[in-house]
Amino acid sequence: MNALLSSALHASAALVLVLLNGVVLVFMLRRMIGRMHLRRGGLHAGPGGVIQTAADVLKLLSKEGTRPGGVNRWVYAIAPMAVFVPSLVAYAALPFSETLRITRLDTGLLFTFAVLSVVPLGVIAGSLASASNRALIGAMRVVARQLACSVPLLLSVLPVVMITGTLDLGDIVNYQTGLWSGAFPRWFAIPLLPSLAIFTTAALCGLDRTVFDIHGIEPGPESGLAGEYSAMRFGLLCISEFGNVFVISALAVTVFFGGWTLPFVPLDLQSSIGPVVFLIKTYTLVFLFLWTRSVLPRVRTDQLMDLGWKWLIPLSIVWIMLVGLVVKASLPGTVV
Amino acid sequence: MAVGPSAFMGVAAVLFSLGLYGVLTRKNAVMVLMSLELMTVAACLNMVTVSRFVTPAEMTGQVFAVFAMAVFAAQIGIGLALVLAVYRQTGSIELSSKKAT
Amino acid sequence: MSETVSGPVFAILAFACIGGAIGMLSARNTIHAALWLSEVMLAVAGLYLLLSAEYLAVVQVLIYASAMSVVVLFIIMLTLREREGPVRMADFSIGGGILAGLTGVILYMALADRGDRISAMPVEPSGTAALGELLFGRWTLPLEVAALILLVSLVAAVWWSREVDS
Amino acid sequence: MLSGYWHFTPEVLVVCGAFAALFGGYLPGKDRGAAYAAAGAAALAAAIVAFGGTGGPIVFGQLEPDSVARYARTGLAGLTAVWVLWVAGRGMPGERRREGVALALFATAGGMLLSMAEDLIVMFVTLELATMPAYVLMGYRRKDVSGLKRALDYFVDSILASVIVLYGLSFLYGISGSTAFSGLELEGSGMLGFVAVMLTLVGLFAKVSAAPLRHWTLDANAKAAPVSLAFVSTVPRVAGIVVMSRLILAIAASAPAIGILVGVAAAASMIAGNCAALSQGDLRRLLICSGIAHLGYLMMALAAGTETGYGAAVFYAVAYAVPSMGVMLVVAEEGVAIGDFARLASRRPWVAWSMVLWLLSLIGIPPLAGFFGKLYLIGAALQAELMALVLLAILATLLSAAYYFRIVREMFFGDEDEQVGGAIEPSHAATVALALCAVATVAIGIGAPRLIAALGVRFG
Repeated sequence: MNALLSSALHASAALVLVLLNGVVLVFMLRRMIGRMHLRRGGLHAGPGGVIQTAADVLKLLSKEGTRPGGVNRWVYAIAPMAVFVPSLVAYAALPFSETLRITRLDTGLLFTFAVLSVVPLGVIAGSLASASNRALIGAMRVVARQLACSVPLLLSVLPVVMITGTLDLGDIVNYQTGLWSGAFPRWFAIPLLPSLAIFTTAALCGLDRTVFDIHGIEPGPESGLAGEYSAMRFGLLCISEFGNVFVISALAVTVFFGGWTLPFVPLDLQSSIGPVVFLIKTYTLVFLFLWTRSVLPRVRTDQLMDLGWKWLIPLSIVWIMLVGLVVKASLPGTVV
Repeated sequence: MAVGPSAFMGVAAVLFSLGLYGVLTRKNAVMVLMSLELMTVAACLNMVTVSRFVTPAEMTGQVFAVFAMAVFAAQIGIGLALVLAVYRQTGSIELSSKKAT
Repeated sequence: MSETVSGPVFAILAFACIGGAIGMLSARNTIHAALWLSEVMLAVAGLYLLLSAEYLAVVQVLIYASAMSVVVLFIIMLTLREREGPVRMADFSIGGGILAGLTGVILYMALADRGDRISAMPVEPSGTAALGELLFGRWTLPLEVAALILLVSLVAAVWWSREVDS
Repeated sequence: MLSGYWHFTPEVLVVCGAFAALFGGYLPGKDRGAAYAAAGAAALAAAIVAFGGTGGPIVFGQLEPDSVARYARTGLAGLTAVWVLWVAGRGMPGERRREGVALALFATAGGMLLSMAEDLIVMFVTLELATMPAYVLMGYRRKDVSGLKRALDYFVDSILASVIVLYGLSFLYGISGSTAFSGLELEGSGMLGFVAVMLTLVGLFAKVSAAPLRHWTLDANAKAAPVSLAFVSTVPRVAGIVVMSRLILAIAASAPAIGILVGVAAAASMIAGNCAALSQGDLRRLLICSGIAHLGYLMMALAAGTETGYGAAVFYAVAYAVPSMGVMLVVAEEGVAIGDFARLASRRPWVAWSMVLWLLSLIGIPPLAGFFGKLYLIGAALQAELMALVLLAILATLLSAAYYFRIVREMFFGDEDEQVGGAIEPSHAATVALALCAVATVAIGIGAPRLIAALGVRFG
């Protein structure tokens, strides 16, 4: 019974984290992008607009859920859940610290990608159900972009797997503790910089969906699925978006930036501040992602597809080959 | 309640038969491809079951299933491209070998 | 994973598999059928977990439940004439039904005949890393051939889906 | 760990040829150059196999490059070289050559590996590699609506066959606990063993288009371009037949009852193929039907379940494919209706005489390849005392002479007014390809006794 209780606790903690995280990220996004665009973000509710997002959530919750005429009822209702649940489950394997994680999986890295890859299914199903050509076209673009980016995303972490010989996220982090020649943290970000570059580019392509911009009220085909949704179903879609940004950032931190560990800090201290370090690192990356998308112009869908299929995939394959050669040459016959 | 290999293989057999039914009776090419996927999955499930109960250490069945998945994913991909090519030319995705009702 | 399969969990997953497959075949709308199919795929991934095939479960989700389903939905989307693409039966559905039913009965008889000759769950097999070693060690040859197959399918898909210049 | 890498040299060469063809846009001569490069690679591969040695099991016993495999691989690579050479001369109808040639070479590489397979996993994967490009070749013309639709049908049927094979293999593996051919053990497996064998064989029969499931191929292939058909109905099929023979031999050791199953399929193939071929006016259909009949003769030897039968079947697979390729290529040049062949003898005497040669070989007239092939098949069946099948085969052969002679009559005494179509422009590459087919038909016939001894066939 104890195990059941603890897993239930873990799951509910994850749920709370996802929801809270969404709220925090929306706030962050509004203020930050507002600052960058030389305007002020939401500022009506609370001092300096602190509880603006909370108010939005309350509004979404209390709003009557409407359903456009002619939709495919069941699919329309299920699709937001099909988008939301995977982004919730994706937290399952993330190691917040040595001990703090929902579950330990042998295949944690692959698991996270697998779960996230279900999201486009929900998007496309919802748009097909929505009885709106605009939603259909928008979702098609979104999904096409995501497909183009998810392949290089997956390929870009393979060098790490080749070096560590494991898919367990915790073991990958453990591999990165300590220092190289006493000065550099043993993070994969340093030797595997090309991997990180591919990962970041692909993540930006995959995540920089304009469902983000919903708050700027930008309808049209680019809004994709969300165009025909309202109230809490819409809210779920948004939260899932933010959840995915967080998950991808957390994955990057885990794989490339040493997860919960911190160099130059004694080990016993590390275990206690692990989760905090992890969250700080992750939010820094989230900040970088949001920053990039607020200052750089948006690329066209076809350019993005070209980037994904014609550049990132071949590049990551070449890089994998190089790393493979080096790994094989440095320690023949064994996994490093 | 003990669940032996027969239970898993039974599920696989049911899935296989249902998939076969779908392949034989549907006119819509996409439906036929989906039914084929169902049959593939049944075969893979069978293999993994055998692998777990008969050769747990060698994991031969799992290896087999990995290859089967890769091969059939590629096949279904080709099939969908072909369906699309046919659709472009004819505006229909129905299989010609099955006469209309 | 424990040495015995949990009965209720198996029952739920088996129900989900078979129910999903029936749902897929009885759906009157291709979109529904595709969603049912991905539900079946997820349930089968669950069965793989019960069989201690963690890697396969994840791959099943990655390839079949999401990637293939997305592609199938894409094709449905591109070939939709009306919004609800109806599923149509071919006229010899009775013959097909008999054939499929016969297959099912024969399989059932075969399995029942086999009985529980192998029913004890052996100790837990080695994990994902061992599978990787096998794939890249003993089974390298089929792996390379599978890579060629993927290449062939890529060439084929591009060949057919490219616009034909007139 | 992996001893004998060099055994893979021909396959690697073929794959390299495929890549060269794929990137043919950068080669001198572009499309045509790509085809020549590919043909060269295939021919070189055939030569290497033919003059290379044989060996014991390699790659953890998953492959065995024995003398049977050497014969089959030489045949496969040679047939592909001929086909690609012809394509280099005449081109693919309506489309460029590169992709088609590359896919054909990939299929050949798969087939060559397949004919060495000694393991279920390797067999399944290479079988797919050998047959997958066939769908593309069947629907190669992207503007040809009915061709594409047929390709879709063919694709669905072929995948269905693959899935059934896969399911059967999973049971075979489950029963014997091993995927090696040598480890297949069906003793006392009861009903499950029967189901496993049934599923596997039904799927394999469908893949090589044997009798009970023949209508698939017939309907789907009959509208394809003859060039594609020339490849699809020979190379992947020969590879499939070789591995099917291997598998049947492996299973027969512990389940002798399989002979009855194969025998019934053989009889059905002979009867159905020949009867259907009698009334066909379209040469593609005629050749497909007669192909089914030839498969029937071949399976007659397999029904014996002996080493001798196995060797004879493999010998016949190539001995049948060579003339069949020649005939199909001439069909691709002249036209698919039987009337298109009217007075071929006066227009292109050499081609007409080659046709006669091939058709005689298909009927089984000494001293050509087909005669010895049939002789060994009948010998193997007689050894196992399958009198009924032998009688049926002889009757069927007599019947087959009727429809083959119809073509000969048309070529020499056909109605001149019926003849349409302009003169066919000369192409050295295509001429060489046809000449090679003709020479090979005679050479296999003359070398038959030595070849068959190398294949391990023993009479008496």
